[in-house]
Amino acid sequence: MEYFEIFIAGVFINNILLAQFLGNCPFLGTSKKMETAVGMAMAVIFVLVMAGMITWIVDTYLLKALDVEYLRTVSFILVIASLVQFVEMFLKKSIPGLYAGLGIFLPLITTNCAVMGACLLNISNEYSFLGALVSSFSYAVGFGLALILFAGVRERINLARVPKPLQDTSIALVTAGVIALTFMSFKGMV
Amino acid sequence: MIKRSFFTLTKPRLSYDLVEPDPKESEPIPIPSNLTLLLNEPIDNTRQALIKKGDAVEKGEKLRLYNQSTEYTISPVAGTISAIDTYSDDFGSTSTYLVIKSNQGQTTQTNSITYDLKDDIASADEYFRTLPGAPPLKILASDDVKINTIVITCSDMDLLSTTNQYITLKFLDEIKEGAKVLKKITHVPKLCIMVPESLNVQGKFDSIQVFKTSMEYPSNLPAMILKDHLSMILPAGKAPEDMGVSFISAEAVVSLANAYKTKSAGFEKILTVIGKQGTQYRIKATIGTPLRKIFNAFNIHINEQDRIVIGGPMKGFATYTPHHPVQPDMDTVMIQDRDIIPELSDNPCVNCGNCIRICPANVPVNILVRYLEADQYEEAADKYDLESCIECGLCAYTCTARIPLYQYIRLGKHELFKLRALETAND
Amino acid sequence: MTNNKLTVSHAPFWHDGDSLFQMNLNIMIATLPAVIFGIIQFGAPAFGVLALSLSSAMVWELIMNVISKKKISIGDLDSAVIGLIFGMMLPATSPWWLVVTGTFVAVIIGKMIFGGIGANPFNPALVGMAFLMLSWKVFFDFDAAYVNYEFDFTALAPLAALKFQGAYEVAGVFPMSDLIMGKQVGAIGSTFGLGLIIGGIYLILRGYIRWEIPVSFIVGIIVTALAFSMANPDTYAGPVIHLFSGYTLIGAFFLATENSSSPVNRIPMLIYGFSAAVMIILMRNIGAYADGTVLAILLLNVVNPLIDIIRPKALGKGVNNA
Amino acid sequence: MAQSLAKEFTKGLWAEIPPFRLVLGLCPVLAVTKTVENGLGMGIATTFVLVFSNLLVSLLRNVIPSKVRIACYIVIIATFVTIVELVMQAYTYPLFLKLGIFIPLIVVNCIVLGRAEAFASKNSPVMSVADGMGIGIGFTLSLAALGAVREILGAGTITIWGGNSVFDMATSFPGFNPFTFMVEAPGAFVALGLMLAIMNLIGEK
Amino acid sequence: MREMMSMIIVLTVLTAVSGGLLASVKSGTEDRIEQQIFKFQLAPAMNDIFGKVSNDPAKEKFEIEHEGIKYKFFPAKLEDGSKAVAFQTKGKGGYGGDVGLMVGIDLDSDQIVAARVTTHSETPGLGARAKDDPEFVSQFEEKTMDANLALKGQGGSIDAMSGATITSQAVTLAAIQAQDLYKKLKPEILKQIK
Ligand SMILES: Cc1cc2nc3c(=O)[nH]c(=O)nc-3n(C[C@H](O)[C@H](O)[C@H](O)COP(=O)(O)O)c2cc1C
Ligand SMILES: Cc1cc2nc3c(=O)[nH]c(=O)nc-3n(C[C@H](O)[C@H](O)[C@H](O)COP(=O)(O)O)c2cc1C
Ligand SMILES: Cc1cc2nc3c(=O)[nH]c(=O)nc-3n(C[C@H](O)[C@H](O)[C@H](O)COP(=O)(O)O)c2cc1C
Ligand SMILES: Cc1cc2nc3c(=O)[nH]c(=O)nc-3n(C[C@H](O)[C@H](O)[C@H](O)CO)c2cc1C
Ligand code: SF4
Ligand code: SF4
Ligand code: SF4
Ligand code: SF4
Ligand code: FES
Repeated sequence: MEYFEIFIAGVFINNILLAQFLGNCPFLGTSKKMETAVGMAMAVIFVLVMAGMITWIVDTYLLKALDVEYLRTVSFILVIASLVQFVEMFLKKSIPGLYAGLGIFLPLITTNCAVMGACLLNISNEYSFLGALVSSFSYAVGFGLALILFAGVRERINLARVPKPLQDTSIALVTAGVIALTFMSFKGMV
Repeated sequence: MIKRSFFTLTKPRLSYDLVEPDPKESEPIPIPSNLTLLLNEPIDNTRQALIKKGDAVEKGEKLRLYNQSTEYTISPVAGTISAIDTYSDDFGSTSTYLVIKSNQGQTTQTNSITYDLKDDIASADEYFRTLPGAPPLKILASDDVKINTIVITCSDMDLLSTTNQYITLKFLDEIKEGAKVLKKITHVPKLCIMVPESLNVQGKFDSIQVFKTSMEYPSNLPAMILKDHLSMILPAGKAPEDMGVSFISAEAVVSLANAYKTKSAGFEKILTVIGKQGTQYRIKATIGTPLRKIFNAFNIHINEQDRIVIGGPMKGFATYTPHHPVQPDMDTVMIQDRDIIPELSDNPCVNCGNCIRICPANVPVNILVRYLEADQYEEAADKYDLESCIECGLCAYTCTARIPLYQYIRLGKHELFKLRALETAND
Repeated sequence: MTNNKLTVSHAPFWHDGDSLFQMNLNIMIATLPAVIFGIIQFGAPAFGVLALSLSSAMVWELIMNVISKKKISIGDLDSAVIGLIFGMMLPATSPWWLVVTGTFVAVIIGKMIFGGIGANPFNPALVGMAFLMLSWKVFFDFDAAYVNYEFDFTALAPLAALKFQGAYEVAGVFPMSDLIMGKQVGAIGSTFGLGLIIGGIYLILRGYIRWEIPVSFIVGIIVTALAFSMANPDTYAGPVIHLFSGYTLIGAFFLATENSSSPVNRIPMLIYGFSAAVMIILMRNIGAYADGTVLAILLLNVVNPLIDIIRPKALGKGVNNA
Repeated sequence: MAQSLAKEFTKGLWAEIPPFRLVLGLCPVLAVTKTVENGLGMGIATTFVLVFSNLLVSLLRNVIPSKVRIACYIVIIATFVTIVELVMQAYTYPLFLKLGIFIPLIVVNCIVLGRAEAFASKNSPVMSVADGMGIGIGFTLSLAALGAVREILGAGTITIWGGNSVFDMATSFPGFNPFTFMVEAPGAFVALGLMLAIMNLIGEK
Repeated sequence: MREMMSMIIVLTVLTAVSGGLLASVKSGTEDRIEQQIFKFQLAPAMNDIFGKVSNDPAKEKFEIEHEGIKYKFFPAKLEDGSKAVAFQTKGKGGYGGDVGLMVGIDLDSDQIVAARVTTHSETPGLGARAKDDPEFVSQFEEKTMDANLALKGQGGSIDAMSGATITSQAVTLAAIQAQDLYKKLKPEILKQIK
């Protein structure tokens, strides 16, 4: 039940994009078309869960054990960057089909606040390993959900007669604002 | 214009008109001094034309522009060619029109040229493509498509039009005769005839399967006939001919029967003319007669901003001139007073969903129209079923935003066709 | 008759005569029972709020038309409907600046910047509402709004009372007949349940709203509220109070049905209406809000493009028996 | 030289001002601009990291092998980010609390890495510092401007430093009711979107 | 191979330098950070709860682990000589997330001395009143460990703040958790205080 709550909270209530403001660049950058949004969502779920686990282990058994928690930022970003590199290489060699789908999104993830942010949040929330795993997954799913919903709305907006100065990023931001507003629906539920 | 009824819980229903039970004879229009014929081939100034202004022509003479031309027309009168010029139709493609000045006085007496006919489809295609009713001989004769079913349509495709129903009531024997001719020259294994269910047809068709079609629009459109009566789903983007089915109008069958009997072509086209008040006239006019002559005969006044619609209210097209000639496939002409012309708009779709509820082909018109407006034709076809549309026009009829949806769709298909042609050319 | 200028337009040459003006006029007619009742119940201030709301919405659209040098589009009455429905959701005591700011947000941010009529991915009136409720929550406290009024019924906003005191305490305080007949405190156009239902049925019969959305919406409210109250009747109220108070009915007939932000296919419409209702009850029972209709419908507006993908296969798609 | 130096500096202030022209680094922009103070704080912290990482990357540009350059940049950036983090914790703790997780997240801010990769790795240290300063100040100004719009509409105040407002609508316009939406999360998106539209409108002319 | 070597060397040197630099900055700021955390996060609440104390709670703080979570306890000697302890719990389900509550409990009478909201992300003017306006949390004062600290709507004894039921609920949850924790850990707390 506790993990279920963590999951629901991570997807809806503390949605990493719409409530915590993490990962906005890929949110705006990959939501113009549904296909890219789905690809990015998948890539983030994949990397974020792995990053969440590895950084938790690094933090608990390395940083905390050695009492060098001030190296967290440095070590986490290195973990994420090398993880992404590694995943990219691995996929390219072993699962080229998946690589073709996710490949272009992987490099974007290194500099995606959502991944780094979720890893840091896991630590500051003092989750257990399982808790960190569930919460990483839920943040990733929440990211994917928000991205896909946004892409659905955006595909329609792209076909509408939006006034020139508002086209593209500007109207996308306003739309994202209203979507963030609607996610306030879930407030207080868990 | 049919108004929305007050209660509109269910989708609106539009019914085909039924011809009066014992229709009176059609009104003949005298042959005018000048007749205009259309040729579906553009003028090419680099080539030596076979015909030119001033040439004399015989009644029934086959006229072609060039030696290699596959398109031809048949002169309905003896006379001289007084003009050959370019004619632009919808979507900007060009063809040619000829004006033939008939030899005054002797027109009616002259007999048509008789042809040296064989009992095969090639021979029929040689002379009879432009018979009244425009039989699809070109397709039937083509080696590329294999037709195994021919459907004779005793009903008109569009609302208000009753030309073919009239012909069915008046010339049933000729239809039977023509069906035999068809069978003889085409050897198709299956011949069907579709008759509106409310039309009181006496007599039996032996060895011909009869479909009774619903009176509800658009059940007479080819895709609907295939679906309802032949259990075939027309794949998106395909024509009935691709599935081995060809449609031929009752009038064309009658013309074929007569043509085979006399070994010469006929030129008398029967039309339903709908006046401004909705009055129906049934007339018989020589192919090539300018519509103006018909209007004059019935005292129909065409004022500025009125509309002349060739074909019915749903699928027809408006012509820009009352000089437009009667053509072999022209079953209906409708004149609309400028006051009842419904206003169209450039509003965007408001997603009211009327089109979705009424579309017989389940096309997501509301989304499709957005892609068409944005000129994304490939996307429109791949994801939003542009090619599934059977062109009934119902969506535009009910559109709350009054978007000319049907026109968007036709244009979209045209553009898509061009795009695809370009792509295959590049490959 | 030679050089006639004929009208050359495209098929079809008939139209059923419907138009945006007709549609919007009918929506306004359908709101009349609830609106007139609201004016009678809450007096001149209610009329003032509605009039200001309707007119300011149209003025905002006009201003935007002029600034962007586009055709004047207020003639289709779309902004009038937005203004009217927006006004119906306000308490009669709303200050003028609240109304005008709200219609600005609704018309300009909710609709015009997306490209005007039909382009809005969210219900504009609800966008306006949500912005206001988030900013000036105090003005939407119906208990405080009507302190100077004398009513012949319990002057407590039913849903707020439910949230604050629990179902056990409010049991019997709000009889169903009172709620339906508008004997409750609430927004100008949202209290008279019967009037809203009559207006809604009128729109359904006239074909201006698709029955699937209100029906599934109401079913969703009843089913979910019932499930909660059966699980714990002391904490969670039954369906009656949920259905006939707050913005539920105006939501079912006038808000969730807004065309451009709702689905058009049958199954999606059913999912849409039902889910919006489930969200509303969740928000009321376990979420942070006393009502929740506004945000719940906006949330479903966001999901709309995704669920509206479910549609019957088009004729001849995916067949290759050629 | 001086001219191009000035150019590198000023381009960040208008022509390439992030996040309006360069739609990057949006997360801190959206998350911390509830007040002018937060915006300024975040901007200054980012500028510090930008300038020093640009400097170091530029100094080491001939030493770093190209294959591991991204890893090296990340180490350099992360080091400066951690320094900022520690210093802020020690000296401006309340501000640090408000900016929260977004201080460590400077490390993944695209602008910082983007500048290291696109500019500092190819230019002299002086130029790189100018570039870092320009972009950093531009970013700070944007954050402060967005913060100002949101704070004045949403809270009716302007807070520059230390949590005390230097301007309060409530005293100047007693009837003023703040439009709280603007300081709420969704307001950030809408405010940035509309400001972007206004920038586009000005840019068009 | 040379390239490989240079890559490894550069990276190692860089990380080593970075680590060293950070270690020195860290040790330079460590004490100050500790002070700041106490000063800004806990001291105001502690002051409000206990008033003047005759010891230094920050210095004497100790940790007890319970069900995997470490709680920090701050012992206090009050003006009147009685001993008390303050600690922080979190209430789930506020409007903007968890709400932190610091509760001071008198070790002799087992009554709540006072409670204050520490961390939250509630709406200013609504939920945030739980922190800014002590009226709501003052309801906890002098409550015993057996008192029902739930909201009245849920059968307890606490009035919710108007317009912020959900925040009120989160705060009461934190208080109930504090009761629980205290009851379970009292022996250990006494042991640590001596
Ligand atoms: C599409 C089309 C448009 C025509 N428009 C005209 C026209 O505007 N005026 C005209 O005199 N002839 C026009 N013609 C040619 C007429 O049909 C024909 O030459 C003309 O009416 C001569 O006939 P009349 O002398 O008996 O009137 C057109 C032909 C076609 C095919
Ligand atoms: C579109 C168009 C097409 C025309 N085509 C012809 C034509 O084919 N033959 C012709 O004699 N005159 C043609 N004209 C010129 C008119 O026919 C000329 O005004 C006509 O001779 C007037 O006499 P009408 O009223 O016979 O009946 C055309 C004019 C227009 C605008
Ligand atoms: C913008 C906004 C902010 C809110 N902030 C809070 C909050 O901080 N704490 C809270 O308990 N409820 C908050 N709510 C929810 C409502 O104030 C309240 O819970 C709900 O309307 C029930 O009202 P009641 O508690 O008076 O019965 C907020 C609602 C809105 C629209
Ligand atoms: C039943 C119905 C309800 C409507 N409700 C709203 C509404 O709540 N808010 C709004 O902005 N427009 C509303 N409209 C206006 C209408 O949707 C608008 O004219 C077009 O759909 C363009 O969005 C409504 C329309 C209909 C048919
Ligand atoms: S890294 Fe990707 S997501 Fe981040 S700013 Fe650059 S392009 Fe955008
Ligand atoms: S014309 Fe319209 S209604 Fe008819 S099939 Fe095509 S899309 Fe459907
Ligand atoms: S009928 Fe017209 S306005 Fe309505 S959904 Fe279809 S295209 Fe859109
Ligand atoms: S890390 Fe950079 S690119 Fe990625 S989201 Fe943050 S600011 Fe944008
Ligand atoms: S700043 Fe871009 S994803 Fe966070």
